[in-house]
Amino acid sequence: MTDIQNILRERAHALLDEGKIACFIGWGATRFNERAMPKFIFKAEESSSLVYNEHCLNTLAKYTLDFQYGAEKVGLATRGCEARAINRLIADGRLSRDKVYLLGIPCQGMLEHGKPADKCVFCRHRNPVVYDELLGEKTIELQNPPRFESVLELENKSDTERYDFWQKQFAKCIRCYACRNVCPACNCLECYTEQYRTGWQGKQANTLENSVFGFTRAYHIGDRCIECGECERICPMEIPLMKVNRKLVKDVEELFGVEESGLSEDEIHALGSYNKEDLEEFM
Amino acid sequence: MAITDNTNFEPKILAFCCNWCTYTGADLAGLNRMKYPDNIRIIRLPCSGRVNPQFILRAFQKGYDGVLVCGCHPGDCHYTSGNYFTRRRFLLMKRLLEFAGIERERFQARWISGSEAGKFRDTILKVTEEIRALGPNHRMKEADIYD
Amino acid sequence: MARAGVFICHCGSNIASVIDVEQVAKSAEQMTGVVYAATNKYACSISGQEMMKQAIIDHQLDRLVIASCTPRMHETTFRKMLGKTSVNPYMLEVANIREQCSWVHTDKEKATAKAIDLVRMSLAKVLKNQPLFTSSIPVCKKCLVIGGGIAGIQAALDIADGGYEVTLVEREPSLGGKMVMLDKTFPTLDCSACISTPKMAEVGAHPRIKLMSSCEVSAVSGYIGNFEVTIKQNPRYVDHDICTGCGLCEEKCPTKLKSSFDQGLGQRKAIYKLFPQAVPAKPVIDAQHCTKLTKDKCGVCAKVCPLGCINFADQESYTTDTFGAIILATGYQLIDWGSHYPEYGGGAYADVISGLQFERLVNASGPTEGKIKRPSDGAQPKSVAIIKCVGSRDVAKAHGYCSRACCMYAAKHAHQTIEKIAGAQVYIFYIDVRTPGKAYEEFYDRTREDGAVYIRGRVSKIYEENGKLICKGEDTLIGKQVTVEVDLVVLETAMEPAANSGQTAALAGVSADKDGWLTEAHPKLRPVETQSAGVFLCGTAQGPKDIPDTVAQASAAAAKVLGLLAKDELETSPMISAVDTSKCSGCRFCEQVCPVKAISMIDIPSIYNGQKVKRTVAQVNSGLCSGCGACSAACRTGCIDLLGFTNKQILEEVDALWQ
Amino acid sequence: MKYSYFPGCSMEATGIEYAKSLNYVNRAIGLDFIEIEDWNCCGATAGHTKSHELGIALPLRNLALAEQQLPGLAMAVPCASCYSRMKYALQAAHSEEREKFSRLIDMPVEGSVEIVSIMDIYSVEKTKTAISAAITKRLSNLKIACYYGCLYSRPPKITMAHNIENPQNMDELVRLTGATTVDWAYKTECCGAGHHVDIPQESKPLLYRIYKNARANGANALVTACPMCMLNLDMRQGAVNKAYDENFDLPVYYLSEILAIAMGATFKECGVASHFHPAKKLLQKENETKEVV
Repeated sequence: MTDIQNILRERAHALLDEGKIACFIGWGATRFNERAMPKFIFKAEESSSLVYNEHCLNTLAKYTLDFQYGAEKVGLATRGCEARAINRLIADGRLSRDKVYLLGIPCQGMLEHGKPADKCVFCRHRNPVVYDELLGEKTIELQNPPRFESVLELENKSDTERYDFWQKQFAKCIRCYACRNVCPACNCLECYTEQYRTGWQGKQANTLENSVFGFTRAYHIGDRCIECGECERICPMEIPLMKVNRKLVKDVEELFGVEESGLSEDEIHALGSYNKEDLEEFM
Repeated sequence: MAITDNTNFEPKILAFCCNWCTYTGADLAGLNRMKYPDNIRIIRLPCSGRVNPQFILRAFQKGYDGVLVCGCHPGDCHYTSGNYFTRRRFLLMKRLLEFAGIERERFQARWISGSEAGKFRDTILKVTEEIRALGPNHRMKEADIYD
Repeated sequence: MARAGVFICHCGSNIASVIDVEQVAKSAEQMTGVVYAATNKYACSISGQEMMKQAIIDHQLDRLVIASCTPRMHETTFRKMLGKTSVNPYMLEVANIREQCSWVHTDKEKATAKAIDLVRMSLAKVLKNQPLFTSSIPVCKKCLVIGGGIAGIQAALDIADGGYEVTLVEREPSLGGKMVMLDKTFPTLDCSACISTPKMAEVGAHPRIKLMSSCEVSAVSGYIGNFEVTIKQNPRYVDHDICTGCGLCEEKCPTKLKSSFDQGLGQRKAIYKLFPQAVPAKPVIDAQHCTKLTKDKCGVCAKVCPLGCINFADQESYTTDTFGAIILATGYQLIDWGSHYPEYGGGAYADVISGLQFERLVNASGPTEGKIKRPSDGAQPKSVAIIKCVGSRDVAKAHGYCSRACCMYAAKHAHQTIEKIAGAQVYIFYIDVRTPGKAYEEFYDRTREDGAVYIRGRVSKIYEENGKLICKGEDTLIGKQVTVEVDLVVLETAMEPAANSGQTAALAGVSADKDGWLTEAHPKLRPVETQSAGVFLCGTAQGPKDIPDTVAQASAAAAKVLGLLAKDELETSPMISAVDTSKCSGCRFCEQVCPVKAISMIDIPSIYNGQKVKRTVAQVNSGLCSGCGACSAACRTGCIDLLGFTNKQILEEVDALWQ
Repeated sequence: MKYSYFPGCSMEATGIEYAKSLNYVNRAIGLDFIEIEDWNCCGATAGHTKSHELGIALPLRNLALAEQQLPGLAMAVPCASCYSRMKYALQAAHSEEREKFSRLIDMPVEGSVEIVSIMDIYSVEKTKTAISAAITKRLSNLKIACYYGCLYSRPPKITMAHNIENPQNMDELVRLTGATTVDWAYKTECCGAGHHVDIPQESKPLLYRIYKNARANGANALVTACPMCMLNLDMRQGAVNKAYDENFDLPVYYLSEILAIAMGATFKECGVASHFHPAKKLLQKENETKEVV
């Protein structure tokens, strides 16, 4: 990892120095050893403050949106999750590929509280699926991590148990919208929750409105979720949001054969297309 | 959660019907003087493709005991492809609702053409009976959740 | 504050016998936003309408709920009525308390309660209605006809005679299509060329028809009344503006080729007119076979041309024009039977020919001057087998559909054979004989009386033995295998959509069915319209048919176009989608689900962090939008909305009973 | 090259000439057919007309044996009837019926064996070259109508044959011997072998039309690769001549016999000596033609 850290600093330095990018987004140290944070490098000489270690939990891609209208490119440390997020943003028309310069990093998985991070143990793309240059050798991908195990577990319960499970979870929600703000698929200019004129739903933080928000958000991203796990990681109330996201990912795969999202920048997501031979259960 | 006696329970069911097929089918049922339960309330829309799945959540939230989405048979859409998108949306939404703990009978989708008055009546009969048997919905319902 | 009026119709006793209409009116009066509620015996009658109009004046109503029969019945009536009042016609909702209440329920109390609910829902919606205004789009008074067969010719003539400009685009170097290849037409046996070539000439000379031969449509944009069409002119290598069609070049050209017009049975030159009566009556060069163009040798045509029309450097060129309407008359082709029927020799036997080849053989201006001769040795066949449904009604082999015209032209071929060859024996293998048409059955009867032997069954194998063609098949009426020895076999092959017709139609937003036939808007009630407003179809592009049906359909399409072009402006429905660009993220979801390609992306100026930027958002083409609302249901933000059925209106309708 | 080998019942009885000549050709070109141990009836005719289960289970057991004993080898099936049954079994092994049949035969079966006919095997480019090299005589007087029979191509959904009406691979092999092959119409039509015992009046016309068309197209002999067709065409030619007052003189050979003869085999070595219809004379004429250097 120190190798990658060194190359990362070197390349960020060179790219900034050559004026190829206006800013480089990577990770920097915090005052805690076991934490790293997003770091924005604007000057070549600051590149030495970049770090890359097993604590780089944040998926950085969504920050590129801040630079989408800039005259120059932005550099991005790009692991599997960042790469798919970039594809997501491009496919959703929010970003143009020529606005980003991607330094690909094969990832070994990160640690969270001393254990392999939840968002990494089910990861199927440790290597970036898109990049401009790749730092280091490609790593071996996890073979069929049991992504849907927890979904299956809940699916097999009774609907009363499922209902109670979610009501209990959403009772905790404080409607901080951190999940939405961090999500690369939640990239709408203005979220439906803010549309007070239409009044899609109430703003009160009560169990009902919270769960309506939770399920609506899940539906909105269901066919476009890149499974970066940021929503769940960031949730201050520890709501297992990936369980419902993965439920939809699983259904999209089973119903429409679209296995994963964010693998290419011109993909059409499952609900934006159809097949005349789709499953017919409404006859 | 209140426990209710189902015997005198009259469910309220909301149906979203497309103008060109199912709404026409419902009109034909009327024209033929077919009889079906009065529990259904229909919202007319141009196409089943107009039905935003969020409308379904809203209906449960407000108090409907069941929701039905109806459109033209695949291939018969007045706008050629609307119901193909409907099918995808609701295949997914139906599973999500079940995952959220809403009983599967509470949300249903059906293709009913403008000539299938009998099918319209039979669908309403069946759905009404299924939901009557389930009892009133309390899940995700505004009036029943107070915290 | 809204001032809604609620009117409950008795519909005689249709509603009032089940629903307590007075009770409904009383309840409605109490509802928020309602300033007046009343009942009426027949709301749709003149007196009913007058009563409502008066109430609008008396109570300064700004919107209406009319609880009556289905909106599919009288919504338009009531909108027209509102057009004569101060209330916008779209500030109206109709509660369906007849078809969906009084006629389907018997319990008066429950039905009345439901009717009140339905009024409440409609009221909730109408309170969120916004006035909508129809807009108008100008109509370009020109029509594009794609395809110069008999369908395209007929449609073009009808429209041009009606007084409007027509551009007729034909891929081949001449008008005529398939009909002009035929010898006689059933059941009257009039000469096909004799009745079609005058029409071709008429097109060529018509002051309001611009004929573009050797042309193809390469792009279509725009919408009804205003289609922008790009037409590709394929190189002809002959300047048709100067050429007089003297024919010297054709005479001197040394390269002889099989004539496609004669279905490979006759010959033509590398510089050629498709056939003698071609329109335009001027030659083109076949670039694939001209030795000047392929090997830079010869050039005789250029030397002999007295006017210097030959231009070997001719290139394809493009022109763009605007049209108010488009007619697709792209026609058909015959199935490549050889690749589907190896058991018929797959093309290895020269004397197994298609029906269209037979037409050329029997045609007086064909390669044999109308004498029926075997292609293999030029001998006169004494016995002929005609096999129907080759490629039709045969899903295992090719197509499941019936090609419709074959039963009749098989009978015609039998008749012609018997007439031209004394003592000829004709066998016709058939599945069914279908003769639905004026004087068709009589023609079939006559053919049988002529002596044609009809054998009900398919042919399983054709092979050559001792110079004869042996057809093995089954006579299903007696349940026996039959074998006939003949000199000539005519396969009545299936019609297929013309090559690339699907692509051309797709340019105009018209789809094709599983077999490739172009899809009409409604199979019964809108047979010549398509899902794309302003685009019409006719002839075999829409499905197999014979000449009378094709011509009738062409005239029908022309009538539709004349009706459209007669208008100076088109009124568009205001119930279409609209984008709130301030919220649109440009994710293209709406574009992906739009069935009529009405949504496109546009860059608009915007401010981001104090900086002027260009932002991509969706825009709706009001001419194309059909108002289905698929985009609206797809939009996560809710920034694209269907006017008349907005998210807000629908949510209010959902909420209405639970306030 | 090696193949697992399912001889089937004909090869040791009515089709002994086929077995002999195959053996001769295989030795000459270095092909190795390894017989499956404990093989059983392929289920043809009697089996599959009685019961679908029996008709599949019998050949499937042979497939399972081949998978077990000789994994990875394609299975050579010289008899067209066996070939057809094996193809049916293979299809069943790839369908949802696999488990049911696996239970019936009490053996695991994957359906991993490729089923190949003698034509398939000899048409492999390398093998074809070897055959060419081993041929020492040119049988240029032979004008052969290649008779493929019905079961190698039909039903196409089972056999996956590409060219049902006018197959060419046997013709190509026969032409290696210097013989000419004729274009004719009855390559894949039924010869009626299955019904010659119970309804001869329906089967005779089937044979008759084959001889007739072969002769009409100039053939002086027939070649086949199916022991059933061979038996039928060879043994009943006299009866057909009698019934139709004809004088067909069309000796019938196995494909492998023709190849073996061209490679220098004696009549005894390859089985031509034991045909019903006199078959030696035509070849003796051939033997007079000079040897190739």
